[in-house]
Amino acid sequence: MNHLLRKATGASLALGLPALLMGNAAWAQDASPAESAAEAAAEALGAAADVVAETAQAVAAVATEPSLSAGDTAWMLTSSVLVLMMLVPGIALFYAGMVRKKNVLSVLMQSVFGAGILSVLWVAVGYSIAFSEGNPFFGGLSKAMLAGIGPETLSGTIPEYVFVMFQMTFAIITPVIILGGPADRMKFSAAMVFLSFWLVLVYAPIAHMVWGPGGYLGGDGVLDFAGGTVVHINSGVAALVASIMIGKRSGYGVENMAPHNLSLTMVGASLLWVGWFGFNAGSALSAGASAGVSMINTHVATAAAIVSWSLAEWMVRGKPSLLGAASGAIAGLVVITPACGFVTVSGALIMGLIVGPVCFWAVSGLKAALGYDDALDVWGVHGIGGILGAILTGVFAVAAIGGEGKSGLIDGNPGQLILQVEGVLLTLVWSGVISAVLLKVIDMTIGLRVSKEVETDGLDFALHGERIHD
Amino acid sequence: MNHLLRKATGASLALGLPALLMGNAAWAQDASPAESAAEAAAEALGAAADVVAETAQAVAAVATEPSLSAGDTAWMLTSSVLVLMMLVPGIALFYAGMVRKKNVLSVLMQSVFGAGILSVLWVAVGYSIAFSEGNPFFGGLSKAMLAGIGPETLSGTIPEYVFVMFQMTFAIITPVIILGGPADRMKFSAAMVFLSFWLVLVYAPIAHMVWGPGGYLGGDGVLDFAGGTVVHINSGVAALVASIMIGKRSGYGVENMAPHNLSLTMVGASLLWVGWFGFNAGSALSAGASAGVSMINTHVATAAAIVSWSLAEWMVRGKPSLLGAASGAIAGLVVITPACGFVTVSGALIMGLIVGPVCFWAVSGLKAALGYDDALDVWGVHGIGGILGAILTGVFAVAAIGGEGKSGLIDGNPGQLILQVEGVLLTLVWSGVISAVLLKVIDMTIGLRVSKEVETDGLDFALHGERIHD
Amino acid sequence: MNHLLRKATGASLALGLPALLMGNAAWAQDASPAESAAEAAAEALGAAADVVAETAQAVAAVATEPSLSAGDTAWMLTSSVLVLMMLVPGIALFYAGMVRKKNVLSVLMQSVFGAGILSVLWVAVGYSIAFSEGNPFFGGLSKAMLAGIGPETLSGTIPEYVFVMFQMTFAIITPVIILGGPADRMKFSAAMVFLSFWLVLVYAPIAHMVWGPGGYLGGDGVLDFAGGTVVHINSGVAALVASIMIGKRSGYGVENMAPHNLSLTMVGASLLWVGWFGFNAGSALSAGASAGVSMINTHVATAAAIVSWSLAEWMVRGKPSLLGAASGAIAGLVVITPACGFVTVSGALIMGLIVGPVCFWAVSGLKAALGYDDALDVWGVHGIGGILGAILTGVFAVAAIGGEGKSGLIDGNPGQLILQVEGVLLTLVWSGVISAVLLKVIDMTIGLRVSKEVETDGLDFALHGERIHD
Amino acid sequence: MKLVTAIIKTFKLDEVREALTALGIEGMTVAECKGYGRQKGQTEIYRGAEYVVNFLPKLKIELAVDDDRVDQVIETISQVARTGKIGDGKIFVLGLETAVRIRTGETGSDAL
Amino acid sequence: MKLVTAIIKTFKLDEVREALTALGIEGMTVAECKGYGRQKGQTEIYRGAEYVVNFLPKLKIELAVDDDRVDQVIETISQVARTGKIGDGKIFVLGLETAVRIRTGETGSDAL
Amino acid sequence: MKLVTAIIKTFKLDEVREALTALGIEGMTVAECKGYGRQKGQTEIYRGAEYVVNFLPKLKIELAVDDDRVDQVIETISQVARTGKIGDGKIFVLGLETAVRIRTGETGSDAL
Ligand SMILES: Nc1ncnc2c1ncn2[C@@H]1O[C@H](COP(=O)(O)OP(=O)(O)O)[C@@H](O)[C@H]1O
Ligand SMILES: Nc1ncnc2c1ncn2[C@@H]1O[C@H](COP(=O)(O)OP(=O)(O)O)[C@@H](O)[C@H]1O
Ligand SMILES: Nc1ncnc2c1ncn2[C@@H]1O[C@H](COP(=O)(O)OP(=O)(O)O)[C@@H](O)[C@H]1O
Repeated sequence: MNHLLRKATGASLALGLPALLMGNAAWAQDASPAESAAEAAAEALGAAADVVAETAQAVAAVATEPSLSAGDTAWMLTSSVLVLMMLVPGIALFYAGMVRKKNVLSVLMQSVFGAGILSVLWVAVGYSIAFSEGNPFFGGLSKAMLAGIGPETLSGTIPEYVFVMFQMTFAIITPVIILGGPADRMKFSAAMVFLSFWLVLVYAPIAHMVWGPGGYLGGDGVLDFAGGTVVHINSGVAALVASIMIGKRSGYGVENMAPHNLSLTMVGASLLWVGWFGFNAGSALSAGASAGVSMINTHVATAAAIVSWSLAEWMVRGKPSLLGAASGAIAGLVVITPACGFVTVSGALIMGLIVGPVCFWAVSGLKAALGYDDALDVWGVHGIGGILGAILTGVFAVAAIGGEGKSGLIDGNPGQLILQVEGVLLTLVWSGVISAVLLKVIDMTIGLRVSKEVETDGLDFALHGERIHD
Repeated sequence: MNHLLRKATGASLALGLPALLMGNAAWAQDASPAESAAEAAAEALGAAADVVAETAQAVAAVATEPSLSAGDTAWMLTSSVLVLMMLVPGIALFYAGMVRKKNVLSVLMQSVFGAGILSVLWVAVGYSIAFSEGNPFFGGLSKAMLAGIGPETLSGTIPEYVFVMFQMTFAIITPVIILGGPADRMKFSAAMVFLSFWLVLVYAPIAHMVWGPGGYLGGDGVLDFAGGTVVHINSGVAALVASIMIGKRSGYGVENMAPHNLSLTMVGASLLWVGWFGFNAGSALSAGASAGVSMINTHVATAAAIVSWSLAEWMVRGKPSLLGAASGAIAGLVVITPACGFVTVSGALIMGLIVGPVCFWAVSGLKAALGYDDALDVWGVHGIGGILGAILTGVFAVAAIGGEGKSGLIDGNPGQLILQVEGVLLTLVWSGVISAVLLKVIDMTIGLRVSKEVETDGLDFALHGERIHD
Repeated sequence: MNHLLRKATGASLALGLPALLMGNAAWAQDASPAESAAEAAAEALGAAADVVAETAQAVAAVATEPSLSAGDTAWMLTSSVLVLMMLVPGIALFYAGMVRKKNVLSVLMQSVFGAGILSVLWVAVGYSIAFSEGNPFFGGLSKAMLAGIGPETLSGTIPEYVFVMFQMTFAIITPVIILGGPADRMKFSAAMVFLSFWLVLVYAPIAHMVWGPGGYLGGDGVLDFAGGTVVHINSGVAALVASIMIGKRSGYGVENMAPHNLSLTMVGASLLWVGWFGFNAGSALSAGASAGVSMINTHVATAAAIVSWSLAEWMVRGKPSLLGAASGAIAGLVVITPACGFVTVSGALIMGLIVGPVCFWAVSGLKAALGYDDALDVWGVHGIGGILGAILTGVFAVAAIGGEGKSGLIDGNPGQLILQVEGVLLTLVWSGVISAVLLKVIDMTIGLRVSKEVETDGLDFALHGERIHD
Repeated sequence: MKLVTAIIKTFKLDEVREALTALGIEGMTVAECKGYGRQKGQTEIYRGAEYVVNFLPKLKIELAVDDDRVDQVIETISQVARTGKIGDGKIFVLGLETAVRIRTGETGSDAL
Repeated sequence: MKLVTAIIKTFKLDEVREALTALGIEGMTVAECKGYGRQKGQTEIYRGAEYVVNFLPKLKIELAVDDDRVDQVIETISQVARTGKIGDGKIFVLGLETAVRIRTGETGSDAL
Repeated sequence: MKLVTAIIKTFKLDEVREALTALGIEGMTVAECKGYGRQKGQTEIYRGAEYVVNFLPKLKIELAVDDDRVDQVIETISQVARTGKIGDGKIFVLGLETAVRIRTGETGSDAL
């Protein structure tokens, strides 16, 4: 904004200059001194008035056409870095610690290669589908290969390239989250093909619906500050579908499939927590009040969920576990994601306290009852936690935090709840159906699942030719 | 600051506009052309002068009543993230690598659950006790549950929520540091109860005394830029007390208690180092000159301490060890913490060179002589390093760096040394005594120490039901 | 951009000023009603003129001497932190995962102690040699021990201390990269002595030539946005020379030297990737358009190189490996380093696609053909990738991105290619020759290589008295 | 008494343990080991370099059993651990002179 | 000569080694192993799932000793390694036909 | 048949394996172990504390061989594994009553 203002000032001065000089010139001729002086003054002042009017316009323009803010840009650059860290090495380690040792490298490889291929696709078409004009469900291809964007193109107060980058980090972590469901038994090639199509056919459209120009859900008024719907429900349901369609791990329920090294999982969860501030507070797209409230809400909900999950486990199972605490942290982060810029700190605290026991039940009671093998509990944590978050956003949002019109049940707007449910359902159906179709097609062509022998030997050597030699 | 200035400019233009138009209108009536023109001009100019005066006032006001700075906020958001990373996974890994393998997960759990429960307590009462008005030793409860703070509330040039968040990260890492002392033998429940009370009764009051409004030590002029007293001496002495009161690890001095995996310790130390820039340069609370000097001082002292500890060990023991270098890094970070915004780069270099050998002696000579079992040397590094830092701050502080009145011995103010010693002593006594009382009460109620059997089997399985399967 | 605008504003005010003053002088003559009105007006104008004059001076001062930007500073503080994270623990882990388990701690120690000693040397003399005035090859010693720099000293829009710190992180990681070549067999003492002299005699001069005031290569117009030449070619060729001079690892080609734990390598590569945004986007030295384009280019090239390396390996070897994908990431980061602020996103994508197969060939075909034992492929990735990057920068640079005069072949400036080759050759010769001389002298004095027994037993215990007990 | 030592494929452990428990065998000791035999090693490739891993992961089970159960035990293990593919492993039987239960000091068959 | 093999609880190693050294036993070889016996396994719980770990960590000590020291060695180990709680472990004695010291080529008792 | 057990220095494994393969020995089983003997332990120092590591890493090779090859095998191992420095290790020979190849059920010499 600064430089527009300065431009305006500069212009007014520049315009004022000839007027003043003209005034001088008039005096120099002398005729009727007072008159001509007055005339000159009048002229000068008239010119000055014009200048002022112009400046006023320029200032008004500043309000509607924002300029680059170095502070906001600094924070968004940082946020992009933080969200990338959630994927490599964050979620990669979170997952790697929970699988058996023979599959560790394969899990890590999914994150690294996934980050590569999905980034390329995002730049090629994903960003355009999500964030260019189109219909309420899909954007167009006008920004394919980032057409029309240059270093000086702004998106709000930050370079659009930074916005593209920030959104890219969301777009590449979301598909990879899914792979926790069919972990330990999915072909690497099948997984990468699936993620690629899923990015284009599921992630980008849902992002468009929620955040894109003219998006269906955003237009309806569904609230999703940082991606509870777009990221967590979306990936959660896809993971559930994938887990069911690919079938259980061989030996499931019989063999010991204890997490091989929860230190890795703890490090991964920590980096997810740390990086999630980029995710949530970064979604404010600026370094101001909204980022501040998003950050503290994110932290408080996470802390509360650690405590509530651990206490629930302590009571039910007799011991509080590190995996429980780490899972609680993720559940808290998931639940607050759609809400962080809309709720009070107390609201965030309550949401965190609720999500802990709910997700603990989802990964133990619910999962056991239904019998699917969602290996790393993506549905139980991201799916259930995401749905809870979407709905509780409709409860706890208050206009005093999120601004005009961002009110939930407790702020006298029960209708928001219905909107939130609409968002949840549309996402469940869209992601669930398309994921199922994609998986079916892949299964019929290259096949989804590794052979039993490969599963027994471990994916690290069989698929990637490498082993951990420890 | 920028936008206030803009507001002022905008206002002056808005005010100037009618005056100028009025001038024009006067002309339109005609009467005595020259006169009225001149009068009008005079009026217009008078109005313009008023505007200029007002603007000047507004600009002056900007100086005294700060507004939100996106740049400062960006840095403080980042700093908060960095300090959180020091706890999860920073210090968790630093400690985990030094214990025996059977206790690794329990150490990690202390950090994760500790971060959860302490964050909740900080929001509930801790922040208020530390940073609201009260007496010189305790703040009040007026900000309990962050009452009265909203998204737009500022603290300096950043949202107060960001300040709360930044301070929260300090408040949750400090208690967890203590657990390195009684590591490998303390009950998880006892540890969490202890930390909770310690936060409220020790950390928050000491923070209030040093940094809070009307705080006793800060008011006296004790210098502690980023928490040498509040964080390191405070936790160091509590760890010493806890180590002594809980007793030595069974088999201490007989069994092999070699660190099980110093890779983890190195990663932890690295993340502490990286995150400490948020801690120290973040304590400038803005992204300007003070943050810059704090950052370079922090880095230089750390580098110097790595070199000096390693060389001391090389000379005394014949080999420079990774654990030595990592410990040197932490010692350097500790010693410069109170001083980083007050000393020159040369001062920081000297402080780093001094602290290496001193802490090396503390963890080997002193500890062996006195015979306590401070398992991970919290007293030797944070306690002794912190005391040294507090005192050397009183030596090396110069007004040219820290500003008016921040002078130490070499800047002609020997009295500062006495103040620094006062801060050290008050902290040692306050933290030492209250920690001892708390531990005694916990020991008499739920018990401090696990059974010998649990200690032998390892805390991971016994307390948390988990194991590393590697 | 900002400061240019300010300059314009200042200029217009400066020009307007005499006109106003002259006008006033004219009015001051002559008496009559109009006269007194005019007088009043004159006074008012005089007062206004004073204000304007003062403002003009202030603004003029701003134009020539840029002021601190909190946003830019926030980003540069963050960038410094990110680059430090590339060294500890980034590259330390990247390398540690590739060596045999008995040498892990020694690799980590090289990074930690190296960071310490090199930081001290950078502050002492390195920064001055690189960034103070001198001849085209060496700066002077006028800034030794950072003489003349204070908290308020600026470098562009950031405190010079922040610039020193940012550059320090480059200066300490570059030498440590070299040690991947002679890994597993170099004496710790020899390595540290070598790095110390190399910093002063190779790194600092090359940095001066490329980025320093009056530097030879920079003056010629060689393009190196973030250090492709200074960091990667420079360290790559030194590693090649060191690998050859120290000789092969004993048992090379016979014993199993498989990487012991690629999880560490993956974490290291991830942190390198994450931190590299500080490296590349930080090299814009501000939080604006240039940082934005550098960041997205860095990411896209990396993603593309992951894909292209992995696909090449998949085709040639039958399996895509995690080590391949991680190596591809590093190759992509290396190749885009000199180019990131000069090329389009499509250019970055193409550069990434090219570098993957090229470096894959370098570490397999080329290395096998020539038979040197560059243990961790520093030459193959940093050397070859760096050279490729330097040359492709000369191909893909376009003025629309990097600004006036930053054009390569595709932007109609084939001459840039020759300049780029000049930069490559000078660096190869300078670094190669001085490294060889240094290594020879060290070999003749303290010796370069550990004994066969130490090599067999492992460096961890033999050199540092420590072991991993897992 | 005999000491029966069986080298088996790692994923067969649980099945073998269960089959032996079904026989009434109440104790055994297992250790990780690496085997070299007719089963070919595997080649890992890291960047350019190939490393042939000659030794493959196996498990070694040791059971002290009374003489009269040896045949039954051998039979059981060799059936359950068999996949029919190369590398299934071996069973070795050694004479066991004494066995002592540390907890009680019992010796001989009582100690098993 | 006999080869005495003892399966013991892991934390008893140092005590056993010291007691044997006191007897004049100058060498032994130790390996990690996992035991299955009357001592019940432990249940770990991860999120919803329970995993029973049937095999518990033990250490196996192997000592080659002259015939006349066997009883003494058995006696010592079984006393020192005894906690009286289930899972203390076993001692097995096997006949040892030859022993060779690789460094010198000495055989028999001289090799120990 | 005999069961030849050799405790060797870790870095000698590949040489020993090659030498045995040259003899026509087609199979063996290796396990990591730690040895205590005349070779002194090593002292590690962490901050102030010294820890003497009494047990040094070794490898244990087990080979089932026909009686007539035992001497040759002992000879080969003891030559190849010898460095002449203390700690080179031992070879123990035990009587082997039966050997079974799990894959086929073959017994005796055929099983090796
Ligand atoms: N002579 C031997 N002595 C000891 N162990 C052996 C011997 N021969 C084979 N083994 C073990 O048995 C395993 C399987 O042997 P291998 O020859 O590969 O297959 P198979 O038993 O199916 O013929 C080997 O990996 C090794 O652990
Ligand atoms: N028949 C056996 N053969 C080999 N090892 C055995 C046998 N029975 C027990 N063990 C080993 O001895 C250990 C202790 O045995 P267990 O039955 O649990 O207790 P206890 O020896 O006190 O009766 C087991 O963990 C296992 O390693
Ligand atoms: N009596 C023994 N029983 C079993 N293993 C032994 C015995 N004595 C030595 N060893 C093994 O042999 C290794 C080498 O023995 P040591 O006495 O150190 O050297 P050397 O064999 O050269 O005399 C030891 O580390 C240990 O593993």
